[in-house]
Amino acid sequence: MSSTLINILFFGLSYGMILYMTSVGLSITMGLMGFVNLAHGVFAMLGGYATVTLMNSLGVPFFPALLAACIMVTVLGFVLERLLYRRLYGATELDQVLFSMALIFISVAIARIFWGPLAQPIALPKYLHGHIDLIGATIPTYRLFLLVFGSVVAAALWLGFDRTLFGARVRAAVEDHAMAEAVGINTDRLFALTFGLGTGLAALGGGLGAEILAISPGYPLQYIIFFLIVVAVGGLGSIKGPLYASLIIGLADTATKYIMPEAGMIFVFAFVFLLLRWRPQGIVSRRKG
Amino acid sequence: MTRPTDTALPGKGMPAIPASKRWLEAVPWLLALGTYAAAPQYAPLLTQIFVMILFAMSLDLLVGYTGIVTLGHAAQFGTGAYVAGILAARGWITDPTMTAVIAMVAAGCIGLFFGSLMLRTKGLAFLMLSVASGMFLYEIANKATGITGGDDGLQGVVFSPLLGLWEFDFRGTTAFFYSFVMLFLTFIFLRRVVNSPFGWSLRGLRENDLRMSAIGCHNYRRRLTAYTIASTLAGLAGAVQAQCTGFVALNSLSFELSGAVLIMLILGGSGRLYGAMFGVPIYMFAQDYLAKRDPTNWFLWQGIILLILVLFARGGVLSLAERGFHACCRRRPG
Amino acid sequence: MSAVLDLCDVTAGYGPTVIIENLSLALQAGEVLAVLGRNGVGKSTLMKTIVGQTRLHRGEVHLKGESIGRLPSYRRALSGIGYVPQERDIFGTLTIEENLRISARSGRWTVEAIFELFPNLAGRRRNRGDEISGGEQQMLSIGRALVGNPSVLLLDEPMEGLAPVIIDQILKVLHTLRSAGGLVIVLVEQYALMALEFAPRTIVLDRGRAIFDGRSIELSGNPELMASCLGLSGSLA
Amino acid sequence: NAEAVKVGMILTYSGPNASLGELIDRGASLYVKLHGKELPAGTTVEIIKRDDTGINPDLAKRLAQELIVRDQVNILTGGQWTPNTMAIEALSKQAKMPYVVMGAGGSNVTWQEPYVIRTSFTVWQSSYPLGQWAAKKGYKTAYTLVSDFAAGHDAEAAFIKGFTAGGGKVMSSVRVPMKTTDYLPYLLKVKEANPDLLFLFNPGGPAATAFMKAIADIGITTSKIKVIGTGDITTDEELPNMGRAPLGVITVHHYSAAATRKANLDFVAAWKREYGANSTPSFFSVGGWDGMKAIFDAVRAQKGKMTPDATMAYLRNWSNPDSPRGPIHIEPETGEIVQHEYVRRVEERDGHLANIEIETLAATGDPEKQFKAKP
Amino acid sequence: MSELPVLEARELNKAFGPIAVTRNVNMSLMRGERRALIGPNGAGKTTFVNLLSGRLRPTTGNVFLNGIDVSRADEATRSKLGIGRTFQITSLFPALTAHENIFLALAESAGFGMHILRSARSYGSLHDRADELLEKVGLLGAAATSVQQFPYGQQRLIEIAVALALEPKVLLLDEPAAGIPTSERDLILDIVKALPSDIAVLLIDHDMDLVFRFAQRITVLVQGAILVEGSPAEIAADQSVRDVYLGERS
Ligand SMILES: Nc1ncnc2c1ncn2[C@@H]1O[C@H](COP(=O)(O)OP(=O)(O)OP(=O)(O)O)[C@@H](O)[C@H]1O
Ligand SMILES: Nc1ncnc2c1ncn2[C@@H]1O[C@H](COP(=O)(O)OP(=O)(O)OP(=O)(O)O)[C@@H](O)[C@H]1O
Ligand SMILES: [Mg+2]
Ligand SMILES: [Mg+2]
Repeated sequence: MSSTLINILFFGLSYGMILYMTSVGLSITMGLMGFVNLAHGVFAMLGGYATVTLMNSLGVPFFPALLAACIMVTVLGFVLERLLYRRLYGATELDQVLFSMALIFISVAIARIFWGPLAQPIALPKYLHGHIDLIGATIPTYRLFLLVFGSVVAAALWLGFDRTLFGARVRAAVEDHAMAEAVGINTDRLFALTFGLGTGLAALGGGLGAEILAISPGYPLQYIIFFLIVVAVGGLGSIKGPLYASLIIGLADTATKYIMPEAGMIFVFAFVFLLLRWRPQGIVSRRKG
Repeated sequence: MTRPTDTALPGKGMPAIPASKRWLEAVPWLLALGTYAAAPQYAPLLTQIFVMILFAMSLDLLVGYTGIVTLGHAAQFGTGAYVAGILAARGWITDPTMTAVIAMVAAGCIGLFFGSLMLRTKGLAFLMLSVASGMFLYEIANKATGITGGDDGLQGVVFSPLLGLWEFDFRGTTAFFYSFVMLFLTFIFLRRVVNSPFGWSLRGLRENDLRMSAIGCHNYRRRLTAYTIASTLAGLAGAVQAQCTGFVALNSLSFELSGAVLIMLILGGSGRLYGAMFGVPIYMFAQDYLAKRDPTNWFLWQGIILLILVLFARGGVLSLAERGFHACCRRRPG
Repeated sequence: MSAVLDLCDVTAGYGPTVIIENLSLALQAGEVLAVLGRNGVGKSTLMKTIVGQTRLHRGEVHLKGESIGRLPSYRRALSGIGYVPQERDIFGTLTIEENLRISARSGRWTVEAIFELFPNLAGRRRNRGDEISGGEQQMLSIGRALVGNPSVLLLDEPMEGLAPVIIDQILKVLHTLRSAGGLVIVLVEQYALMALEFAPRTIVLDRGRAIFDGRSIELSGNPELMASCLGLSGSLA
Repeated sequence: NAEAVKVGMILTYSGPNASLGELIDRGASLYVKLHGKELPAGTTVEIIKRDDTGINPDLAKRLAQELIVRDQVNILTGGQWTPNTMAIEALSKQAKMPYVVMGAGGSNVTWQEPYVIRTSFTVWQSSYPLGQWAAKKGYKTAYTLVSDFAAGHDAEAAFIKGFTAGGGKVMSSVRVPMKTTDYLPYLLKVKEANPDLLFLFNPGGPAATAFMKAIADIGITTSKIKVIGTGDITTDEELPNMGRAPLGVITVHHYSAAATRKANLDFVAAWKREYGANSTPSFFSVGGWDGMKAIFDAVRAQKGKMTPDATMAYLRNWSNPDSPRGPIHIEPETGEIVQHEYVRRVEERDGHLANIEIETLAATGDPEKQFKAKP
Repeated sequence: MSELPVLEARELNKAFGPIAVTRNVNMSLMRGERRALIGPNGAGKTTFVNLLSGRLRPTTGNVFLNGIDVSRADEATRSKLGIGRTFQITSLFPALTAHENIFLALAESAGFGMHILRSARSYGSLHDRADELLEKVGLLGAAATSVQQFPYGQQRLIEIAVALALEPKVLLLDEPAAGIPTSERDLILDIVKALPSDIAVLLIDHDMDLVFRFAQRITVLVQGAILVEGSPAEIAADQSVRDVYLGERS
């Protein structure tokens, strides 16, 4: 019985960590920068494709491939930010929605042209395969790895954003662009940097999550709801929020699947519904000081 | 001139169409009829466009006028479609107008229910709640295979002839005129609504809801009323859809549909009812054309067109048209 | 002696609209200028033009001999322009402390020094910017400008919403800054009398043009001029 | 006086499910490429493709309507999704338009619809015999885990019927929502129940791979639980993505790319020539191939002068003794396909995993229709 | 028989988390009274107005309007019952014109907000009234300009016009003169003077000149509690008020 509990806890948390890894980039571009970037999944998908292609076609090992993919997508993020995104910083959220949907359409088509309609297989290194048996519980190695890796990323982000003024500057620039400039913040560079970081993280999430959220041209549309839920439940502009949100949703999802498999998705949505009714600004919100 | 004229156009600080140019308002309707006269084989596409315009207009009341951005509007659309469809499939009521009315009531109730749960929140939280509300109904319809047919869709939906006179034929003639008239009636209704004190107060809510409550408006009730009206009309759109295609499937409740209609609305320009009339046809004609030219890669072209529009026609196609229109007006002497 | 802040024949406005026309102005180190005028004549627009938030149609702005008229706003801030906007423009989602920290640059004024100056703020340092009173926001706005340790301080109605005691206190601080640090101060003020008393030099704007530019006593000592420029009746003076 | 025959083909060419549409389209196109010229003199066949973007019956119906009214096609085909197919069928009945279904697997697709035939399969066709087979092999207990959509419900019902009729016992039946990405919690429960058999059904594609990897990760493949299912869970195109996880999994299906029939060897070879050595046809492709062959046969039989009723009369009696999947024919009363099912095991061949046929089951039509027909 | 106060605050308390911002405040406004509320920054003046108008709920204590307890009523209800206010930080409908801003207030207070099918244009008397109010604040010429294009000072005037449109029984003015030149502040006094004499007005401002010319009585709020209350002369002479608020001047 207790091994079941451990299992649920572990699977829930590790699934939550997958949600976190794939969504945290959005909590930066959308939560911090205030850009309704529905195209977040595009960067995650490209990260996944780049990782897979480097591994399968060029034989690059997993971690170097992941790193290279992040760098490539970050660069792409920079370029897109300079060319396109920055034109819409001042636009209404509706225009941003339209813009990011356009990007999704384009990238879906391009991914299909280059990689075909099928999902891309990702061959993880041997040592991340299979499972470890721990006091009667079966623990898939990769999930354990994700749990550790995700914690490290979360800690790094927290140190980088909450403990420095970087995050405060970004929020200031988002809230009042003109005034932020007037106190000496180079908003242009700041946004480019932040956006690059957001896309880089998206790519990382895409590559790491590829095992569970399969990389195919439909990716940006298929998982958009997951990303949005995490950011909404976590709370805009917070760095810790999305982590808590992911873990809570991961746990709740896992527990309902185990306890009431018939319930299906209804319970997950009901759960999110209740969470948001309870705390409309998200779990960690900047609204309530 | 301090008093705005009665028109569907005044959007976010946009000037209205001058009274002398009011005949312009008839153009889209004549255009629609003209297209049909010239190419009756396009009737099915036109019908679907009308349904989507109707749906998008109901959404505009929320998004454009009240400032409520929802990604769950299909919940009401699907409710309307399923209610009409089930009534007909079971053979309980097959008269199109009767089923449409019942579908509207049902969708209005669903809107009232979800709205009352969600409308105390705003922004992203509301957006996600609306997504959840749509998903909710979707999952329920998916599970209730006995009633809805699950994802096989609802079978055997046959409506009796419209007003006892016109059969819904496979060429889609009846469907075309039926959806046209329904759209027209809805438009007239919505136009009245947005120009009424109620409609103005919705714009007030959009602009500054805290101020609205300070001048004595019960924001929540006001929003809920708007939400219920929009839901009712979305239900009508769903019912018309069910009647014109004789089929109802789960996708009428889907997140994708909610997203697509929002995109079409933004594309046309929100906050003036005509936005839907521009956005939907442009989107759907482009989609139809591109998908036929290149069934596998039309997404690419559609994306590129959207991108160009959003970069160069901020605020929707209608904004662009308006800017051009007013530039012309100004240039002309007198 | 070269001017710290020098506006040459400036024409500026919002988009194509021109608000400020052919305005020239040179301010030496330690100089204090009051900008007066009725509602909507372009006082705030003048400030924004120096900060870089309007479109400069024609003319030049020099700061310490360097041309800044075409520089982005943040570069101007970094070269020493501090700005207190009329509508305060506090970052509402940031805490009081964050508001100050992100603006701080090394110099005499530190975040702690601001908290000493405005004890009200110190007690609220972890509150969000939009959770404090109007006057406290005004203090924060002034503090935010000071903490950047500027060489030119632009104050757009900085006393608005402040209690008389606080106003006295701020005026004192400004006095010392001016005499000790050579700070250039441009002050837009609705309390014309107070401004005339504080600033040795005054310009009066009307529809974007300077209709008076000279020593403040010339204005305050001349009720007719006051009345014609500002609509202030002599009795008030 | 050339006879121009128009064929309207509605499949999913875009969106997340484009991969299946592409497999059908490639099968159909391959037939056209290889045999499309074998027509009576003066006859041409034009294929008009339309994209239904996924499960989207309204759009599918409109496209069909336009193909009939605007493009004046002689035959409709495609039919990748059951709901879309059902919507089009209502129209084909109204407009008397022959409709060849190449992909959908829902039982009621061909249920008393006069202008429809199917060249694909039904879920009952494989799941029911699998249940019977498993019971016969002596497995006692089973746990069923299917995706929560119509085909999944069919698979569950069919397997349970076959298995329990043979004396097996079903411990639990769970339906997994389609949007699920994390399968481990469900599998955890399976592991604890420790049945003899885990019967799986999912819509193939990425879901199949994710499922299989999860099964391996949680250690079911190395336990005593035997994983079985229809061919959908180890489709030929997904096998390369699954690593070594599915080794030993038993499935029942009507087609495997690894089959050694001559017709299939030729088919696979032609496929690889056309679409590259890394590409593999699947059961969807063979549905497309046979569907197109049926259409061309009908055109040839009428020398290009197509009338709906003659076309239907021909199609309802159509057969192909030499399909890549073995001999097949259409049941005249129902328009349903009759074909063999094969028991296959996932094994390694030439460094790749493949579905190796180990047993051939008797040819049947759709078992569900037979149950329904006998009240 | 003493007259009932129009608006009365009894033992009002408000705390934001650990910080008590309003402490045991009692205040009665009589019909037609002209009262000023002054105090240092952060004393809790705006919070007090928010408690009266219903934007904030008191932690404890009650608000009575014409003897009826409205403590549980929300802002909109209180507005309908006759409490009108302006905001220290301008709060208007930025994209709407000045005329529309005022019309909205008129329509709401007249209870037309739920009229769904009649054209707003047809409410002729409301439009006339809106123009009248604009005239009063001297902005009729710019009635069709969206308010975001007005200079700050004029937005403040529209803010007042919107409050007046509600025809309140009690008018709460939170620093209405902010951003308006000294020379034009008389306009605000004129507007208040022109109000029907039975309307009670509570004014907050830091401009002592304005306050002393306006008020019959002045309440001084310090750190959330009432320090003194009295006539302008008494307040001007009070040493404690000088110490915490007025300073050397005036
Ligand atoms: N963002 C803007 N876009 C267009 N016009 C503007 C904008 N801001 C101000 N204006 C116009 O510019 C003119 C000058 O405005 P400005 O704010 O500089 O006046 P001001 O002298 O500061 O007035 P106040 O005393 O009210 O603060 C006004 O006519 C105003 O309508
Ligand atoms: N939402 C809030 N959360 C926490 N503290 C708040 C909040 N709102 C106000 N305060 C604090 O309550 C105190 C009183 O604020 P209030 O706005 O009522 O002051 P005020 O008297 O109007 O001051 P001013 O003259 O500066 O406008 C201030 O110290 C402020 O920081
Ligand atoms: Mg100003
Ligand atoms: Mg205040």
